[in-house]
Amino acid sequence: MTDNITGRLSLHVPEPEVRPGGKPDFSNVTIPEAGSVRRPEVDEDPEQMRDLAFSIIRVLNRQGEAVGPWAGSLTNDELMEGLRHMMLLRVFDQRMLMAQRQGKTSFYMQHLGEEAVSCAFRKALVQGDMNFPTYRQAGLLIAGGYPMVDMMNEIYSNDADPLKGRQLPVLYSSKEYGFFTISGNLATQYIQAVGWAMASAIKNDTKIAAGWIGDGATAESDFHAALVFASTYRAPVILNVVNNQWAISTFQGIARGGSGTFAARGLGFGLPSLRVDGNDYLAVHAVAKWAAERARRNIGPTLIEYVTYRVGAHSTSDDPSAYRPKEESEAWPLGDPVIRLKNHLIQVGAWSEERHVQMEAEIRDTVVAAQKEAEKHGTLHSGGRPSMRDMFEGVYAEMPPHLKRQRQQAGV
Amino acid sequence: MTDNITGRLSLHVPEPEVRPGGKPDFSNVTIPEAGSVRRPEVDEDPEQMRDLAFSIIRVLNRQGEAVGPWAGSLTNDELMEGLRHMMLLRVFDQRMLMAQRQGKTSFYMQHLGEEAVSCAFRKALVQGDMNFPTYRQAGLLIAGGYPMVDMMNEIYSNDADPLKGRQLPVLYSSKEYGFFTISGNLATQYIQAVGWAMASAIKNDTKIAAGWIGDGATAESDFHAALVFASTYRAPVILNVVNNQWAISTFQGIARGGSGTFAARGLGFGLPSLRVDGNDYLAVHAVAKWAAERARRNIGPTLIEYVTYRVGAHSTSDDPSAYRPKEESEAWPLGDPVIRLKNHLIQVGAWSEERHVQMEAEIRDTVVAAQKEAEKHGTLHSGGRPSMRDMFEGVYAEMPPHLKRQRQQAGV
Amino acid sequence: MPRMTMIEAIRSAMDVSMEHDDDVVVFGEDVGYFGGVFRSTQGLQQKYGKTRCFDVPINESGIVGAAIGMAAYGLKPCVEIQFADYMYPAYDQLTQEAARLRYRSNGDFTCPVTIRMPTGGGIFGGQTHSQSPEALFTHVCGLQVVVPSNPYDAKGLLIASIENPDPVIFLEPKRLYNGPFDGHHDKPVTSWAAHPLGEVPAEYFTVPLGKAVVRRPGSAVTVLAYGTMVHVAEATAEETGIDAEVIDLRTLLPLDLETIVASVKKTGRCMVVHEATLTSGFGAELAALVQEHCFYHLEAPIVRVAGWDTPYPHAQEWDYFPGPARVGRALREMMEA
Amino acid sequence: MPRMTMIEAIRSAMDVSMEHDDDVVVFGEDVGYFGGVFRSTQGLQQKYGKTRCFDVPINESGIVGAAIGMAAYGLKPCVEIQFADYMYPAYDQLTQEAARLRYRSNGDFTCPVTIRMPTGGGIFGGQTHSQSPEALFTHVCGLQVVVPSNPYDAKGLLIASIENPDPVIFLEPKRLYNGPFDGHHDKPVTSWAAHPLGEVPAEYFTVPLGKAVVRRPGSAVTVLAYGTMVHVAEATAEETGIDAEVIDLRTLLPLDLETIVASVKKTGRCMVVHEATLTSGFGAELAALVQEHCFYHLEAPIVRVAGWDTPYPHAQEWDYFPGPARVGRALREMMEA
Ligand SMILES: Cc1ncc(C[n+]2csc(CCOP(=O)(O)OP(=O)(O)O)c2C)c(N)n1
Ligand SMILES: Cc1ncc(C[n+]2csc(CCOP(=O)(O)OP(=O)(O)O)c2C)c(N)n1
Ligand SMILES: [Mg+2]
Ligand SMILES: [Mg+2]
Repeated sequence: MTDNITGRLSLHVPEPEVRPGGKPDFSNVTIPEAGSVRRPEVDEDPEQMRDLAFSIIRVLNRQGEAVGPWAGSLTNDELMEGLRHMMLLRVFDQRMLMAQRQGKTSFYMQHLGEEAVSCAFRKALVQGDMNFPTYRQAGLLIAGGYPMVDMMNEIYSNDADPLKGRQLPVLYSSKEYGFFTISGNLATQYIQAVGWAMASAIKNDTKIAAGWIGDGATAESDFHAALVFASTYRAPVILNVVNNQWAISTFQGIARGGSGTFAARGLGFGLPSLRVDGNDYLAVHAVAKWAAERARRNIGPTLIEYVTYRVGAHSTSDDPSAYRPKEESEAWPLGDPVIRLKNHLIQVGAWSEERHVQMEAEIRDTVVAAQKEAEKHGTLHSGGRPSMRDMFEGVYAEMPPHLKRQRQQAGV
Repeated sequence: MTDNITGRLSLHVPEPEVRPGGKPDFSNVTIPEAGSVRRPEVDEDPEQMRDLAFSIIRVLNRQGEAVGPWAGSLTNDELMEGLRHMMLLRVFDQRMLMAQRQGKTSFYMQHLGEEAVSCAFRKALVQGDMNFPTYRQAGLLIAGGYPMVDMMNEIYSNDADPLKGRQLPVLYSSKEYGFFTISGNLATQYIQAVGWAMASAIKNDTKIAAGWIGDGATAESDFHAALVFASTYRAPVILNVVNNQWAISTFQGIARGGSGTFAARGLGFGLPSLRVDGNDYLAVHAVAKWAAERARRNIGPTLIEYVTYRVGAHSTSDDPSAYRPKEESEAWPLGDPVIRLKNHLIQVGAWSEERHVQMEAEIRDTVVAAQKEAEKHGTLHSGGRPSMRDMFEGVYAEMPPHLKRQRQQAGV
Repeated sequence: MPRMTMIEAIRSAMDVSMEHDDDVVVFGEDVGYFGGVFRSTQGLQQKYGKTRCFDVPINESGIVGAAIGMAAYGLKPCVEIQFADYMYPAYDQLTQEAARLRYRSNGDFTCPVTIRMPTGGGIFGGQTHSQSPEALFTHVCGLQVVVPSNPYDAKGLLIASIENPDPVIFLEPKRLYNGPFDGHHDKPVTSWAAHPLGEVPAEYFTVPLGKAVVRRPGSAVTVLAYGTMVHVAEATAEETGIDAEVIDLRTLLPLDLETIVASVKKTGRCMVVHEATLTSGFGAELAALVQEHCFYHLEAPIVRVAGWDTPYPHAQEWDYFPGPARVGRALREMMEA
Repeated sequence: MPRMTMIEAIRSAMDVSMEHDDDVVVFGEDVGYFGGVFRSTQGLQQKYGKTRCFDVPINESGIVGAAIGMAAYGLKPCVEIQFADYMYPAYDQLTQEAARLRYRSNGDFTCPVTIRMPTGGGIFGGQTHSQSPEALFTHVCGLQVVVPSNPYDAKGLLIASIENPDPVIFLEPKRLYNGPFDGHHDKPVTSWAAHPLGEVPAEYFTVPLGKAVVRRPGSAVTVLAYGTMVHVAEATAEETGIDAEVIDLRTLLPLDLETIVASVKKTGRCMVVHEATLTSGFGAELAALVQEHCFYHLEAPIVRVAGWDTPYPHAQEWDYFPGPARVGRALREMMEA
């Protein structure tokens, strides 16, 4: 507490512990031991779970063992599949980053360090459920089996782009794969997810929805709209907050303010609010499954904060060395999600270094093959591209006269 | 918890306990005994005060005694003045309601049952502080000594209206009296209050701000903006929520959802969040003073929920008998603020029934005199009125050419 | 045929739509048990249940955002914004989300949402209960903008809007709710009972979007109007004796340019009237289009009579409102030009 | 005189304003330590401290709402919305609050806030990093709308905006930040270093709001433009050999009608060009005004060349952008009319 000795007010402006040139310091981040956080029943009174908003649910310990009440939600085969998804996403990111640098597209956003969140979450949902993602959850598509080549076509805005070149790279859309069309505007989709879930409840359906938002975007007002509506109508929705510590150059303290955690935001709405180790594939899955069960049993919404770290730049337009120490990601105390899951699988005897190296090679080949396939259809500035006609289509179901006039004027 | 036996979802839509025809029932409202809620130090850690968001701070007990740690913030003389303010406001409301019925103005909004909130709050602020009120805090003006005749001039939109007929009745403005121009749009001013307070802190000033919002309007997104900014910059602001149980025809459960109280909304931001008996002049003042001290000592913002009841209609356009039992206000367990303060003053020997009757008459005369004075300047449809020229002024500091052209066209 | 006020016609439109299609849901502030502050949804909750007609938290962005999510699921929400003046918090959801879903997703997700809002002045509502924000929607591709001027159209257009596969902004001139209002605020109030367009079929019918209608044929000048101003224009034509052709646009986006151009080519003169603030109002677009398409037929400049470029004041309501006196003066001046 | 890019000029405007007046504060998303995603505020926090230049939570309504409160207190906030496409959540605060304080309170409270936002396309930003929403502001009385087209004006106009006692929407054509762009996206990028308007005084100076300027005198046709389109218009005039008079409006609200009318009366022809979507764009208001004031001087219909009525697409950026080819074709057609 800042007390006011002079009798004069002053403005408090939060600052991160360190800036470029300083030594990374996460000593203020309290990391509870894996397995130490209890697992309430899904229908327990949320008022009795407030502690979960201030701790971190973790399953994998330092030895790579899965421990505690949240362990055991997945088989080893499922975990191996999960490892594969994360590795696919990572290689996909590398290739697309490079493609952007080569001028094959205008823009890209990567997931480095956060792969577990969307990949593990997806496995807690079923066909028919709907995600309302931000730009940093491509793992939902990859773990959901969406064709990678279509993702690339979208990124290249080529003539096979399912979105006809209309959207910025990475703003995918696929109803079939439960992936709502991504908006460039932050937070708008959080309340849409709640509306979708309400509709499912109105129709006495069984499907549930999941909203996604970043730590920075929780400050947006639609975050509030979503929590109010979800709380009032007990919508079957999972409200995910991916706290990767940064919002472009702004550290999470600016959005979080005086609340200890982002999960705490749910407490004022009577929502179960859980914090989970976002770099622990097993923990993410277990918590997502718990929340999905709550939603599907019509008990109500859940808020989940994934504690993770954005290792890469915000986007290809960003250079983080201007605002945070370069070595900060290495100091991040929750480690790397791929390595942690790999070590666990080795620890339980289901995996080995050799098989891992093999899989790395195989994945590289898969991604490169998809890329070759996509590039056959062209890249942003060369080869096939969506037409000017495509630009005029789809504003409405039926093209109104004024647009027809304009299309004619444009000569297409 | 609604469990899902059929495996099918269903939508939960909250409903008030009773509707017209039913018997009023407030048995679900837990009213703690007066004096029973502790009073923490203003610089205590907010995390240690969470209980205050789920209780109700009360000072006046059934016997009219002032009890407990929140008692004693005002002298008897100050309390007598407070009684007078509340009675003034009540008579003012009666006269203006009648004036509206007589066609002297278009619209009016009363405070019946909620007088203590704004009247007592105002006495915790000092000259230079700034309120950002809604339409139901005229007590801030009355307790602040603003000329009643000017309020009436505004309501009548007559030629002495300080706002030149531009604003709807009751949307007053007075910088001098620390009363920010009221917006017709809900919640917008909550974040403006925070901005004002931040400015005071930026300038190392000593002034503080207060934001005002209704239970229903807490659902608006600007409520979130205000809490985020207040929490992050520890702005010297008091964030008031007047929970009068209704938002036009909508009961508070629709805005509140699954959180037990509106005060709880502050918990997710790490703000001290207090609930207070809004019909208890002493309790309102004590809590407001506590929060004002916190702000002025640069410790940070406070959220206060005033638990009260809107006894009258929402506005002169509303008829509450269509959506709630007529007798509900009588069943309201926190009583009437005027009677409770009167009883207290009688109990401590500072007041009597006779003096009260005398004061009633005196206040009536005062208000009627002001009304006569105001009506000399005209009422909405008769007598003096602001001119068409006034309509064109004040859009900008300097009238731009296109407006001059329009004014000319209008022939004024 | 039954006679209806505009409120009754709007209510009836929602009623038959809900009857006709289980996917139609209705919600908004005070819309459920109470039936709306203008009573437009009265009885719907009782008839269709709490999960198809309900109250919401006061959050316009939430209302529209939730409606978009529901529409993406497959419902057809018809929501109410209590006053058009309160749509601003929802402006992002309306213009960047509802209007964009189809385009953004190449038709994978669509947004059949209808957003009703009472609009316009004439009830001493001051700055925040009187606005006409149509031009803030007509600039947004992906939206459709409808303004009925009478009970018959209100019902038929609202049903068509709810059925429409894309988002529709449905602006209801609140001064017309209980009677046709021609701007003579000092004359006795008339009711819809006596007006031919107060006759409204009880059953399901539609009035197509995108089609204007000539309300009063004439040869001297074309007056383009919508909502309340249709009645002002008609009355002014009668009172001035100027043989104006009054066109009720009904849908502003997409616009029925054909009907407009045919009329202006015939009359050689064009006036646009609206209640909204002049600058960058929808009248600007109309004037721009008319001069573009009828340049060689125009005998005089196109004149716009509109709300002044000030907020809608309380006391000076009738100074602000472009009533028959102002429209009449402008018409006479135009005929002299 | 120093040479500046438009970014440098904007930064310099804030710098000298903060130097000159302690009440000027600057904030926005990523604006503090980092200096803004376009680097417009780089160095200001270091120079003036954390309480005069700081980062904010990502909430545009909060940014503008807080700025309004600060302005009511007596400060002069100059805030950044990261992209104009993200101003929509703040639209209520901008149009119903900032624009209304003075009027509502009869001058008791005022709102000297400047809201900067990068606008326009040309950087492959897709639907949500390319918009030109000026017409959504020009319809709102109480606001002023400024769009500079070069570093000199950007600095002078921004200082004038910060000084101005009423709210100013300051739209920065982002494609001009680092060089004058004439729409020839396939030609090498040029820098401001070689452009006469890249010369900008280091010190405090203002360019008055509400004054347009003739960028290229001509006699055949008047072209009304602002922002990036000024350069497109100039280039097209040269390339087509059509002697167009190119007017850079600089301020859209209030508009310098006098300069426009004088030019059109001289040339007898008028074209309006803008990047924003055609329907209900600011070009509509310009066309409406020009035909109203110059009707008897016009030899041909006023033509608008603008962005299509579609969202700003990613891949088809140069199909959407009204570049020299489209403007040139329209100019030639117009001269034949
Ligand atoms: C309404 C809106 N405001 C601002 C932006 C610009 N913007 C894009 S991403 C971003 C940071 C978001 O940070 P966070 O929510 O933490 O997500 P992350 O990028 O870390 O995944 C900002 C400010 C935007 N897209 N939309
Ligand atoms: C943005 C906005 N939406 C809707 C309204 C219409 N409206 C006026 S008052 C009101 C109810 C407010 O209830 P509450 O906040 O509880 O305040 P109370 O009237 O009880 O004091 C509503 C919905 C408005 N004024 N502004
Ligand atoms: Mg982040
Ligand atoms: Mg209330």
